[in-house]
Amino acid sequence: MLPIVSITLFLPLLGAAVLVALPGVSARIAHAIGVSFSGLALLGAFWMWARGAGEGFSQIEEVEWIPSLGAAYRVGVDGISLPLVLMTAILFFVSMVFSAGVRERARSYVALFLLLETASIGVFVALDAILFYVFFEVTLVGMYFIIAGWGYEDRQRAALTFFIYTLLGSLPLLLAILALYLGSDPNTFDMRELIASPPLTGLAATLALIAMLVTFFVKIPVIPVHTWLPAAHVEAPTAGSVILAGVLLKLGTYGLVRFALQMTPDAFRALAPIVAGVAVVSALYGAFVALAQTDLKRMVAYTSVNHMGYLVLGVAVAAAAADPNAGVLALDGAVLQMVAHGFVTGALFLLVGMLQDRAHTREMGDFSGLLRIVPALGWAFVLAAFASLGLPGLAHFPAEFQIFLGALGVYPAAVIAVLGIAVTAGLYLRAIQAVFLGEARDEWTGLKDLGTRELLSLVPLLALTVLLGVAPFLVLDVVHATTQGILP
Amino acid sequence: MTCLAILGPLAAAAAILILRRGAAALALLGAGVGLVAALATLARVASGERYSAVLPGLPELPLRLVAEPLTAVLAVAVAIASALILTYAAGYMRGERGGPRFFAGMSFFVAAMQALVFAGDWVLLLASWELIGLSSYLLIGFWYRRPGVGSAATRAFLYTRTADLGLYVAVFVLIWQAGTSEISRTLETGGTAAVVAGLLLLVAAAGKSAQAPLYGWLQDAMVGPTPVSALLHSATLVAAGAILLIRAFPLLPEEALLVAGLLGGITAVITGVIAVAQGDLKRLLAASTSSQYGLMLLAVGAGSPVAALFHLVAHAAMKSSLFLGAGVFQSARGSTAFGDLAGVGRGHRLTFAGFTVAGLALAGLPPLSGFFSKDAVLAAAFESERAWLLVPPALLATALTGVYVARALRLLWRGEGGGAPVSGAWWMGGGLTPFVVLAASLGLAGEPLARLLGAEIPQDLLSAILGLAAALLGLSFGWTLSGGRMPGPLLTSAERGFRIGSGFYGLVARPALALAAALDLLDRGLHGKITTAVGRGAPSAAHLVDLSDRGLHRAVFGVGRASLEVARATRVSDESGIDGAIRALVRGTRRLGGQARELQTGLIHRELLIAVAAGALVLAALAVGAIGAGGGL
Amino acid sequence: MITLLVALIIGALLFGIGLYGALSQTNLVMIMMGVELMLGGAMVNLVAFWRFLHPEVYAGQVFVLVVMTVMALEMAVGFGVGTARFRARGSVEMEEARELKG
Amino acid sequence: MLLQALFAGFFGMAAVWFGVVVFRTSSMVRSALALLFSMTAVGAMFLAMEAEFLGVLQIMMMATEMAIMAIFMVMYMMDPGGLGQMDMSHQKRAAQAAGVLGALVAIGVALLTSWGPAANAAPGAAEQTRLLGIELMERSMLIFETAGVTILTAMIAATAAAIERRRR
Amino acid sequence: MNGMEMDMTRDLALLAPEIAVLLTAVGALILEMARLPRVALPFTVIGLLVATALTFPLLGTETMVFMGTFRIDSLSVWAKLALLPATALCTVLAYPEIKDTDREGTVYALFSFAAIGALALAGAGDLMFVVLGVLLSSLGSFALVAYPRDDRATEAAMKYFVFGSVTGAIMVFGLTYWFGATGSTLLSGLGSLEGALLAAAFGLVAVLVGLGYKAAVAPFHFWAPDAYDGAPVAVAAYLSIVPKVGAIFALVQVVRHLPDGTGWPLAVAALAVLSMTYGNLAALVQENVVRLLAYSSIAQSGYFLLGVAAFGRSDLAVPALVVFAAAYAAMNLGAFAVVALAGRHLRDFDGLGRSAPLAGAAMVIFLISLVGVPPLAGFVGKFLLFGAAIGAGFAWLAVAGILNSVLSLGVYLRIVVPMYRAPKEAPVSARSVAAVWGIALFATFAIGVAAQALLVWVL
Repeated sequence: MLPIVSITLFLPLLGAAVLVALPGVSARIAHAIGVSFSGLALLGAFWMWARGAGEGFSQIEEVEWIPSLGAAYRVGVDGISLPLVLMTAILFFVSMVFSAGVRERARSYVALFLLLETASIGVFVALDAILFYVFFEVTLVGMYFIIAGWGYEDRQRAALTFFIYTLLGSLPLLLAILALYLGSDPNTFDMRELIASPPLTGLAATLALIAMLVTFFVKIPVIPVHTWLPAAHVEAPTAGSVILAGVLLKLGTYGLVRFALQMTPDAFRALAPIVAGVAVVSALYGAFVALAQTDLKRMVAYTSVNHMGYLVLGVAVAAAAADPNAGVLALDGAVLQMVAHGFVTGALFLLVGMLQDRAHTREMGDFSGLLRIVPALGWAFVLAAFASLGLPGLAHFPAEFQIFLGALGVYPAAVIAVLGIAVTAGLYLRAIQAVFLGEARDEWTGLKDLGTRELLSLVPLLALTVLLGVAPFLVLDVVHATTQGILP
Repeated sequence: MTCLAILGPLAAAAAILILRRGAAALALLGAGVGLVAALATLARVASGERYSAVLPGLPELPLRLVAEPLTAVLAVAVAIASALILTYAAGYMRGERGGPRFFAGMSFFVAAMQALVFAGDWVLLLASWELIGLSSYLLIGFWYRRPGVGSAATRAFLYTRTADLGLYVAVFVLIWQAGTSEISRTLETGGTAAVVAGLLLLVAAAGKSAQAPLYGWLQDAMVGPTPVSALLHSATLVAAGAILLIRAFPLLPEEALLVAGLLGGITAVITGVIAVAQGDLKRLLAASTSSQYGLMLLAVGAGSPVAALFHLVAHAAMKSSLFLGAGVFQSARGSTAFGDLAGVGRGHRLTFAGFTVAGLALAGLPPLSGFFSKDAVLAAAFESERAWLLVPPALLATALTGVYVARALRLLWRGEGGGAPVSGAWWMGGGLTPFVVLAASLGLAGEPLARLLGAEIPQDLLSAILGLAAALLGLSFGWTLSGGRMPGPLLTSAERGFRIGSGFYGLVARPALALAAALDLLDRGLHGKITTAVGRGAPSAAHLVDLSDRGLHRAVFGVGRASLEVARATRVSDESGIDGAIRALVRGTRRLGGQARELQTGLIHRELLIAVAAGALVLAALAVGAIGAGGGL
Repeated sequence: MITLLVALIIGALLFGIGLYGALSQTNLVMIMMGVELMLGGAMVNLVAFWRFLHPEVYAGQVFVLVVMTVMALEMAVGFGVGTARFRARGSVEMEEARELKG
Repeated sequence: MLLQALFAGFFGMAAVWFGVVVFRTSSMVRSALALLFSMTAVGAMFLAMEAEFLGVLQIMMMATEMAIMAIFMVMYMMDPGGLGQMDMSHQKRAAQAAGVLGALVAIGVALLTSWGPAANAAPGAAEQTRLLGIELMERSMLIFETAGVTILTAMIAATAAAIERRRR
Repeated sequence: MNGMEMDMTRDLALLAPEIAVLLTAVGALILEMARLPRVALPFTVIGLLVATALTFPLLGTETMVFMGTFRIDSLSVWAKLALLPATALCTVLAYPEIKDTDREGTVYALFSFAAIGALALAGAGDLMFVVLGVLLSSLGSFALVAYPRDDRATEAAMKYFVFGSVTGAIMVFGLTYWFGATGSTLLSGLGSLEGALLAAAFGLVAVLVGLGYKAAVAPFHFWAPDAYDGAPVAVAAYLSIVPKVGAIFALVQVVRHLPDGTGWPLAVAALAVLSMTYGNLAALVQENVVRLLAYSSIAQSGYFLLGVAAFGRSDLAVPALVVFAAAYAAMNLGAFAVVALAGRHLRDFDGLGRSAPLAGAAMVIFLISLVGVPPLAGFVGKFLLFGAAIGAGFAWLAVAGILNSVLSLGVYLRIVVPMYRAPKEAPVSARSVAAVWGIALFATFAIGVAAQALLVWVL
């Protein structure tokens, strides 16, 4: 049996090592290496997908690490992590393709992205709490340098805010992991063990849960600890934003499911009303703040807060549900929402980046009537925007439908979050109207439509968005098999 | 086979987008396939067959298609309307740019509508419900470069989507109550859940069917191409609302029916008045649509979904004819304002004849279809337990229909004839003529329809007589009424479409404003004022309405602006509040650091003293601990 | 027993005086004298503990020897450092050693 | 027994008194002499407490040590006879407080602790020295060796610090 | 007498590493006297490495020598394994600064002598070893600090001396009470302090003062910033590592036998919080990188104390201390080595990341390892320390530690951020300095990744 998980995990790192080992390669070759290694990782992810996941963890690969401490190199997937791994590989591949235009210090850029890819996939496949934490932190370092090195005007500050915020946020997780470790008998960092028999009870579990919530809420982000997000997004380079929104936010939500939900289920059940409340507020708040933005990138960034709010609501519902049907439903929706948000928001950030590359502005008010001048870009934006506002047939709808449906079964009051759907519709339509409809101004008549490289990076995401919307069962069948087993 | 009704148009849309040529032909082909499939389905269903298909969807919530009499009839109606309108559009769109986009959109629209019709579960229904919203957005915004088009499309989508939240929540409630998403099984729900779900469905239907107070978007939507309007009004977007209520009828409890009836009645009258006052043919037709759907809701409220269905089908034919005719006039004169259309009927006599037949059918003259369908609605109202509530608005709406139809006919006939030759007239005629024939003859379909559905179409002599009388009265009044003869304030208000509460904000703002106005009056402390206000009678009341309307307008804008302000404020708090707190924290920490550093004076004796003092402190603490512990000293 | 307590009190007093000196004197040499006194106090304690409590434990005596070593060696190195300081600065006043701080 | 206490007390008081004198005179040389007397008194106390070997050693060591100290004092202060009358102290109050507190705490601990029964007799001087020798050669050998290394280090360190630096 | 001989042979064999260090120191002195200073450095390095190598056979040994006065256990063995290579690297680091001065060999000898002091502390089984260890490592350090013999160095040395001798005297005085109360100078006899809690507390405070001074634990740390600042960078690096680890391990050896009734865990915990917080706060406003690292090392002492406080209640405590000691030695030494390369002032770091990319990257790694970012050495060490603290019931202590990690991030970023500003001319790099940070970098990674192997050995 080929250790395909580990191969997929470390292929990008190998690519980064190759880049580091080859000083003075040209930008073109660096990008070629980046694309090919992330492409290989993508193939690996497809292979993993083809092998599939059952109810529990499968495709386990394990090497002893610190037997005396119960820590080991353990990787594997289940129905929750497998789609995320595939999504991560796709997003990184697409980002590498799109980034092929970067000329400035291309070698380090590609190397950092590849490092980031390994770390991101690592978080999703890690089955050892320490390993998880290590990958979790390494993503932070990679992203920090990407923002600080290739971002826009105020990148230093944004990168630092991001770094401090999330590092500050991730330390409590370490505490929680320690608590879980010390609570388990025999002491182990094996996440399968910790999940199979949650080690903590009572106050200890609640405290550990709170620590985890702090960490994951910062990462997700949920109000009021989301303020790093817009700054980081606005200043990050386009591909950085894609990864940040598409993958890094999912580390938080994935952790929320994997750790908070699965390792402290009873405490989570007790706190679920609060979490659900915060999630609803977050969703609505994100939507309203997004509505007030005039900068396209900030707007998209804030809609992430909105979508993540739904997602957290789904997890909270899953934690609280007395009726397993409702819980499974909401959890299915939450996992699907992770994948959907990756593709859709990735596409949106790519589009905004493409627009900025051409016009050097992101202000809605500076544009008008671009649909005629750059129709491909325009229609792609319309499609992605409608996906983001939750239109049926596109990726977000099934996810949000399941979340809301589950929520209504458990917290009828939470259904107020549905209002967010109307608000996001409003803000996207406003943006489309301002930027793409109407008569074009003269200054934009010279803009070029999408080039091959841009299409190559964009079309897969849009196609997946449609595919996921039309046939959500492709992913949900995998997810469902696992979630059914998670919730009693 | 049934699936082809959906897949045909859908495949056409896809093919058009891929091939980007032969758009009209492909669209027609798709519509034709869809029509054949729908007819075949109807035939099978008529022979007593019932069947359904289960498609993979969400876990535990599979998608279902069902073929039963109601869906088959609706599907045929949609298929016929769409086929004919597409035929017409082949002519109408000749010479327009963006044909592929148009025909792809239309085909997709039809496919989504057929999916909605055949939907056997709430998820598919909700999905297609939203997709027809998307299609209408794209089609209304077809001429997106023209000023105002973008905002009209946005408005249409936003209004309907906001109302759709009702459907979302209703669906959630129903699924939880029934434990399944299968529509037929959820309809057995009862109790509070049914009331809640029913009212929420009503909200969604009111949004799509442009019922009060959510009708404002429909008239704006007239900026789209005429075939779009025709499709929208006859068989797809607007019809969806009524179809939803017809299909969900078994669920609706008394309370919901009452509200539906009331809502329908009020809408029918208000939008009827609006139609009378319009200065634009297409806007008149739009208002009329709201009014007619109001009648359908009224019929549902009266307990007769069959009557509503009958009127829906008939209305599809009538309204399509009218729109298509209006499209021909528009092509001739380049405008739809009555001022520009004066006498256009003389130039296009055939079209005008068709228009007239359809118009009179709408007004309810026998033996045209509208007479029978409207009679069914009226009879249902009469038979209803709430007749006293439902009959007056129904009659009034009937009369108003007569008024605006007659007025429109007169305005189109009177004046100089002529106009530019219309290109693609053959195609347009080809689409229009069958509609007119249908509009004239569909009255015959009532009986078979009822038989198919296993229900009875309400018939009542009294209602027929009263209805006919009202229609004739209206027609004669309308023919004599010219633009300026309506009471002034009423006219202007109506022309503006009674914007009172036409926004959904109005739902909130209106009662608040009424209360404010009342308090204002009291505040002035003059009973006399109230009495004079009463005494001045109707004109002043109309004036008052107008005044309050202006205030309301401002209030609506105020609420909008306020919500934007709130949004802006959250943004400010976002940027300064939390980040600011963090920054303050950092500053405070640094200050602490400075203080810590000051301990390090560089004077070793002071530092030693601190160390010794600290040692003493630790000792004191330990000693207290030791003594407290009571151990041996 | 009385002698033990007397000796311990003497040791404590020597320690206190030495501590006072170490903290109050500005001159390196005087501070060193204070340290000597503190260590002297320690020796008195050690001898008293050895004699009156654990006369069989000769480690106590060794401890006294160690303390004597400490005294002598600190003195020696202290003078070494003092000499270096004196060469560099011309004084071994602690008050003049305030360049490094913060 | 009482006699022993009296002797120890007497020499102890002498040690304390000379200790006080160390910081009372304004001459460093006098301070050094006072310290010498104080340390000698401590040595005498050892003798009174029947630790003959330690007592003699203490007196001898202190004599040499103080001689060295006096030399350095002359070198640093150029103050052979206490001519300068300058105040050489700072933070006196705090230091006094610390000193008094330190002494009081130590006395308090000494008085409050129950030390257990006192041993009445100690071995004779010769026996003591022999036993100390055995202790040094057995159990405390490593300690003793470490002390030796420390002495070596101190010699090197002191020279390294004191000798003037030259470029090679 | 024959049995005694045998015993002595065994004991001396177990002390082979210490003897090797002693011989190295003496050899370096002799080479100096023989006017062969150039040979002194390689000789010292090789000698220290030989001593390290001699330690490996002792791994896993748990015993005492010389009738319980000295312990051979995981602490003392790992102290050798971590501190002897660190000392060797310090001598290499010192080389560019002191070559061509007189008495080069003396410096290496003093490094080695003081290291013996630290080792004596780490294995102390007797009160006198605590006293002598502090003295031995201090005496050498005083001379090392004073070595440049300029105004600043002598001021630093004088303050260091005063602080050390006074706190040392306090410690000795306090320890006499322990002898009185237990009738033994062995640390293993401290268990009988149960009945004399006041005397126990008095002695404990004295030990905390004395060892706290040696380990630069706030508030007994005051000498440290000044001494580091006035001394050569290599000496500062040495002071921040070798005596500190020795003193911390000595504290463990002391509290190992102390009855809980004395309240030592709480006292140590309180000092830990104070030290962490004070060190990080004061470091936050430093402009001088050496002082900044001095304060940071005060903070790191606080982390060490976490492990001490957890001792006896968590099985993780000893592994945590050992791993953190090794990690701390590697990363701190590396950071000081880069300081030796770049300069002592914060502005010397402007653009370092661009002008000397490798050294700059190494500095970033060292600093984020000090913060505790995985998978670097500092992370593993802190992680284990927090685990030990939580396991011992000091969750609040771990929380304080984590909050302080955040604070320390601010401290270290003050160095990192200017490093990636506009580049300036590259600093002149000595090969020996590069070797030091290179090895430290390797160790920082290796300990992070292979901490596991380390732990297997420790446990």
